[in-house]
Amino acid sequence: MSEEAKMESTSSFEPKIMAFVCNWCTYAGADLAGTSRMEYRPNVRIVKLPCTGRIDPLFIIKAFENGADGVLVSGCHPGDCHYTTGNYHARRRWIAFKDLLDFTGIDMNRVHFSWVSASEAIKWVELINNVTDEISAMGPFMDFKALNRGKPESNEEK
Amino acid sequence: MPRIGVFVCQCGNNIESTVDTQKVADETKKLPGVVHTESYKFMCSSPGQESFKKAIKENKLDGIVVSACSPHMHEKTFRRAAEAAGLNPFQCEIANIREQCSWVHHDPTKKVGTAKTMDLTRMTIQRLKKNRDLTKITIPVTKRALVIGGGIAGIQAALDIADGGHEVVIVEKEPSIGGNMARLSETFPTMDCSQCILTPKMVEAELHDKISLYTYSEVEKVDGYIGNFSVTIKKKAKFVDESTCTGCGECWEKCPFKADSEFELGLSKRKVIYTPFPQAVPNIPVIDKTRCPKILKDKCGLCAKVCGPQSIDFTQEDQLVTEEFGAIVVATGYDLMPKSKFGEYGYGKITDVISGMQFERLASASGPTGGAIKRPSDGTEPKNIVFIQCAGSRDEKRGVSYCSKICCMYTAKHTMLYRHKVHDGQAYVFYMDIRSGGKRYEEFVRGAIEHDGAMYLRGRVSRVYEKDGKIIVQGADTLSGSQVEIEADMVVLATALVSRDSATTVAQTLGIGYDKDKFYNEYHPKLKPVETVTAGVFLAGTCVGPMDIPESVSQGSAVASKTLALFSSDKMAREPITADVNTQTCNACWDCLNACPYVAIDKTEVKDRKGNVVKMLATVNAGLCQGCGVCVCACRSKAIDLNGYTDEQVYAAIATF
Amino acid sequence: MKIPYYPGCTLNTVAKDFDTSAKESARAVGFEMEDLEQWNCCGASFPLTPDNIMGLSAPAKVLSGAKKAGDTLTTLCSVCYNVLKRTNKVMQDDKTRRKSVNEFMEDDYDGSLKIVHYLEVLRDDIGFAKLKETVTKPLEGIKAGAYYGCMLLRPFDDIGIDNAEAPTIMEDMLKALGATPVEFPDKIECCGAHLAMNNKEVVTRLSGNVIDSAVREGAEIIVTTCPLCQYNLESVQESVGATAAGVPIVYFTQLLGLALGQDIEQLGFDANGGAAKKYLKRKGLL
Amino acid sequence: MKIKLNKNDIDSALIQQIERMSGETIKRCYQCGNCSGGCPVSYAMDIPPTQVMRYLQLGMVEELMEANSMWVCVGCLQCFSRCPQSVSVANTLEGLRQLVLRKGVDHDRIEDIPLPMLKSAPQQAIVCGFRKFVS
Repeated sequence: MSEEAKMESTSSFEPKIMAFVCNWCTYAGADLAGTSRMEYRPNVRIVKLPCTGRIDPLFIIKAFENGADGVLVSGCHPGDCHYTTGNYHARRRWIAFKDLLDFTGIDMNRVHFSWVSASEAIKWVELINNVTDEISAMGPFMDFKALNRGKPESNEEK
Repeated sequence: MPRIGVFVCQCGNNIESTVDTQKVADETKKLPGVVHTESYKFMCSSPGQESFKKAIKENKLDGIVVSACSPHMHEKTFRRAAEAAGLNPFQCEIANIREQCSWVHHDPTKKVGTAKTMDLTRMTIQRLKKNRDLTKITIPVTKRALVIGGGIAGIQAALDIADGGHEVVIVEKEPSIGGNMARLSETFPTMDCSQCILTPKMVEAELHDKISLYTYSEVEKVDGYIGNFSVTIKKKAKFVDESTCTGCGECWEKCPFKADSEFELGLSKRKVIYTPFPQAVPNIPVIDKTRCPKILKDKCGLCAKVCGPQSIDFTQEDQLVTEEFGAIVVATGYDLMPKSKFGEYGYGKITDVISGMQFERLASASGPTGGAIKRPSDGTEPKNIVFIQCAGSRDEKRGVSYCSKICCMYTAKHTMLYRHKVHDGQAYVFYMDIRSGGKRYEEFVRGAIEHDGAMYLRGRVSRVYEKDGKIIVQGADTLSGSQVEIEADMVVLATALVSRDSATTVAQTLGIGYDKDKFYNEYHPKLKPVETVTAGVFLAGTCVGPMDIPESVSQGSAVASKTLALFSSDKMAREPITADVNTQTCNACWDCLNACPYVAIDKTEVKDRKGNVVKMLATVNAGLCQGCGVCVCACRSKAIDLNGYTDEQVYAAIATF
Repeated sequence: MKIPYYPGCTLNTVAKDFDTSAKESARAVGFEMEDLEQWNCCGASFPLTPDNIMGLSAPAKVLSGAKKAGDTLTTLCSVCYNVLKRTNKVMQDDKTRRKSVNEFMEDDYDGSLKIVHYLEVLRDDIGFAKLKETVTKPLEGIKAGAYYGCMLLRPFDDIGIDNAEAPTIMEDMLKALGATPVEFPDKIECCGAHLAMNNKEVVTRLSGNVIDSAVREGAEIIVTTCPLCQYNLESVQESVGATAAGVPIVYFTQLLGLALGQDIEQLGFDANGGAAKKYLKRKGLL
Repeated sequence: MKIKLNKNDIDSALIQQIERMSGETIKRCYQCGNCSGGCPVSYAMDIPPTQVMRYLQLGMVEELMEANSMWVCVGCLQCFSRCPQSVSVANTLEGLRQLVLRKGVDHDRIEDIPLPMLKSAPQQAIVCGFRKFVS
């Protein structure tokens, strides 16, 4: 398939991806991608939290419920947490939560967990592009859409 | 109904080139609760700020979204402006549409950028609707500093803080302050005598009316938080009454029992009642209770008999004191890797294989040989001396992976001192790289080679052994590519500088982090080199990593300036991003307490009118809380929330995704 | 106590004395060395290139055979010990290589065997204190230099029998026998090993250094754990200086057997050009 | 001697093959010289151990193939034992030896070994010698 044709076929579906990132590493890494004028796929919407340790697993489920096709969680590398151990809590919680998520019927390939430091703009760009491609290939996540009724003033622009 | 204003910044062309800001403003205006929107060329400029404030007042806005650059850039700017316009600053939020939108999506039709900007702005608006007014936290500050460690870094910090007008306590575990520097003979690159420059500082610290010395003491426990630490210090029994002792020396003169001197690193003996070295500060002896026959089996007691002021008190016991401090300076210094680590270098078995620090004592005028270089084994003058650098340093396998940084310089110094004292002697130095980055350092090393005749060999020593009364040093000179063998009389190992044995215990007591080599972690290695993640606890000197005297002193002064800044007002303010406990739903499971990295959660008793405890509650100490939010997720009953990042706020943002 | 034992080629032939004296001594202190029923050569060198699967298969074959005889395997020769212990570690830790070797052998060996040197049995299972009690003829006045060589000690992470820079296991044993161990710096240096085949000059120099170093420090007899060390040291006797020439080079088990009261004729001191016998006679032990 | 450096030599397939065979990372060597200092046969080598590693870092395999270093190394592991970077020059030299032997080129001919030696030497010396010198 030619590059153009590829673009064609994937552009038909633009996935919505929600990213929960920590303020100190990944958010700053994403900022650096900006100041370095790198380019990446526009499908991600970032929700900034102080630390990955603040990320409640319910946030992820809520994101799917509200139309996300994929979710990304990213924070400081193990050992580099601004709050010393927050990311370890996140990691541990994630390991336990994975099975639960699987049980609820969410394909685990729709949820990505990564470490991106404040200097890893390139890693951030690659991560977003890869995740976007992967989720695109999987198609829209429909299972929870029915749950989300009576949503307030939402995305009429889309 | 809220009255929200949305300000979309064009950032010149930075945002405008890929985002139709006017369209964003127009569309956003349609959202419920939004009463004012505008697009502006430079929101952060002075006119931008002015119109921003004006719009807030004119439209009676109670919430602001600025869609502009990263909050890391201008969140403070806009919050300050909102506050100036009469708003609670925490009712102003930033949507990051530059770093995370216009700069990373280069679509010239502006379709992509505009759509994403709309999303980001809308999410921020929804989040803002759930914002609460927050007020900055103010905490009182106890203007009194604790310095742990009385080496040169600690002394410098204490003097500078005391000169700034605040009380300082130095806690030192040895009987005298002075630290490792007190052991050194001369110091590079100026070759001034260590004692000559250090002793005046030690005396100054002793005489300073704002400084108290707690020698022979250790920190047991630290409670509290920045500005309000409560520290328990163990004052070990000296068996000498400090208030009456005159330091005349009669007791240690007469004491009949000896032990290896710790200060002299086993090169000479000290008495059982002793001061570690003649210039000790305070000049008050202590009794080594593990060796004193009077204490062990009630025999002797000669010191008490000869003591004029009757200062000896065999009944003294360790004493615990608790004192309040506003800041803590950690300056606990370093240890040296023990010689016994080096099997191939004689295992610490060959008496005349000594460490660099032992060489310092041999070269020191106040040392065991009065400054003459003599072999510990037989007291003869070594005519061939080999210095082995990187003994344990840069040796991932059996030592430490890092460079100890100071050895290149002090070894060059040793060769000079040696040549100055043994004119017909030859010094050899095995080195891997000469690291002499520092003012006049390279010239110093060249001096050792060119003027003082040190033979530098680029290579590592494989083995040191004894043969016919000589020490055979077998190594390589990689520059000529050959094996080298030297018949030496003495070998000096530049043993690696390592963290203190007690480093981890002290770190745990203080709640600060350490690296794989157990050196303490700075808050930021470049921009906050003397701060730690625990607010109010500062670091100075070699407890952070290898450094030389000038650096240690600079750090001592640096922490003093941090401490003085903290002490500059009676109260300190900080961001109110802290956790809060809902007293109604907390079921006291203490999961939060276990999760909190800052020990910021306390168990609080709730009492009825009669004073009976009716239940227990978790409460957050806002002074200690750093706002990470780990406790929020740990809480099973959802009784904790994080101000500024509440569940409500996050869910609101997600809901409009 | 019976311990399966791998003799190896050399101990079955030119170093038979090493083998028999060890077995006799074992009986005296209370264990039995039981020859593996079937065994092959270990390859006499551990393949230093990790991709050399062929080199691993011979020792692995020995190991898998030995596993059928018990959980422990003991050896005497330093080289066998080194090869078997390192191979065993590969079989234990390295899944990929384990798989290839097992496929090649059509076997399923997992590296669960424990490889111990005879000296370890003495030190860890019998104990030198107990050994001392068993001694019937204390080796008083014997100044013995314990020569370790390479294969018994290195690499430390794989072998770990003793400190690789300053081992004492043989000295401790010699003390238990009543002898006076003599420390000498070259006790952990190489003898030249297989270079005996084509580089006499190197062997003469290295083995000469070892003898010289031992004698200089006062050793009157040198004790080894390796037939090749013994051979090399013995073979350069003429080339070393006058004082060092003629110093007997014996296996540690020969002195062990002597101290435990074995018949001198069975200990095979003859094989050493008679030097050992003369020395022991001079010391009043014969 | 003048060395002309180019990326192809430094990064050559041969260097990668030597790394693969020996299991050693050539760049880990930081040229401290400890191996040359402790090697018992360093004196007899055309290129001593530290320089063996340096030659490989520079991609100069040809020079090493012509030198006697690989045939003189006894494999006593003193180099590895004391190497601060855990590099085994012995393994690397074995890799070079294997490069030759695996092509079926013998370093020693069995006929050349003196008969008395074959008769009296311990079997292990002969077995080991064959493995090190004969393809």
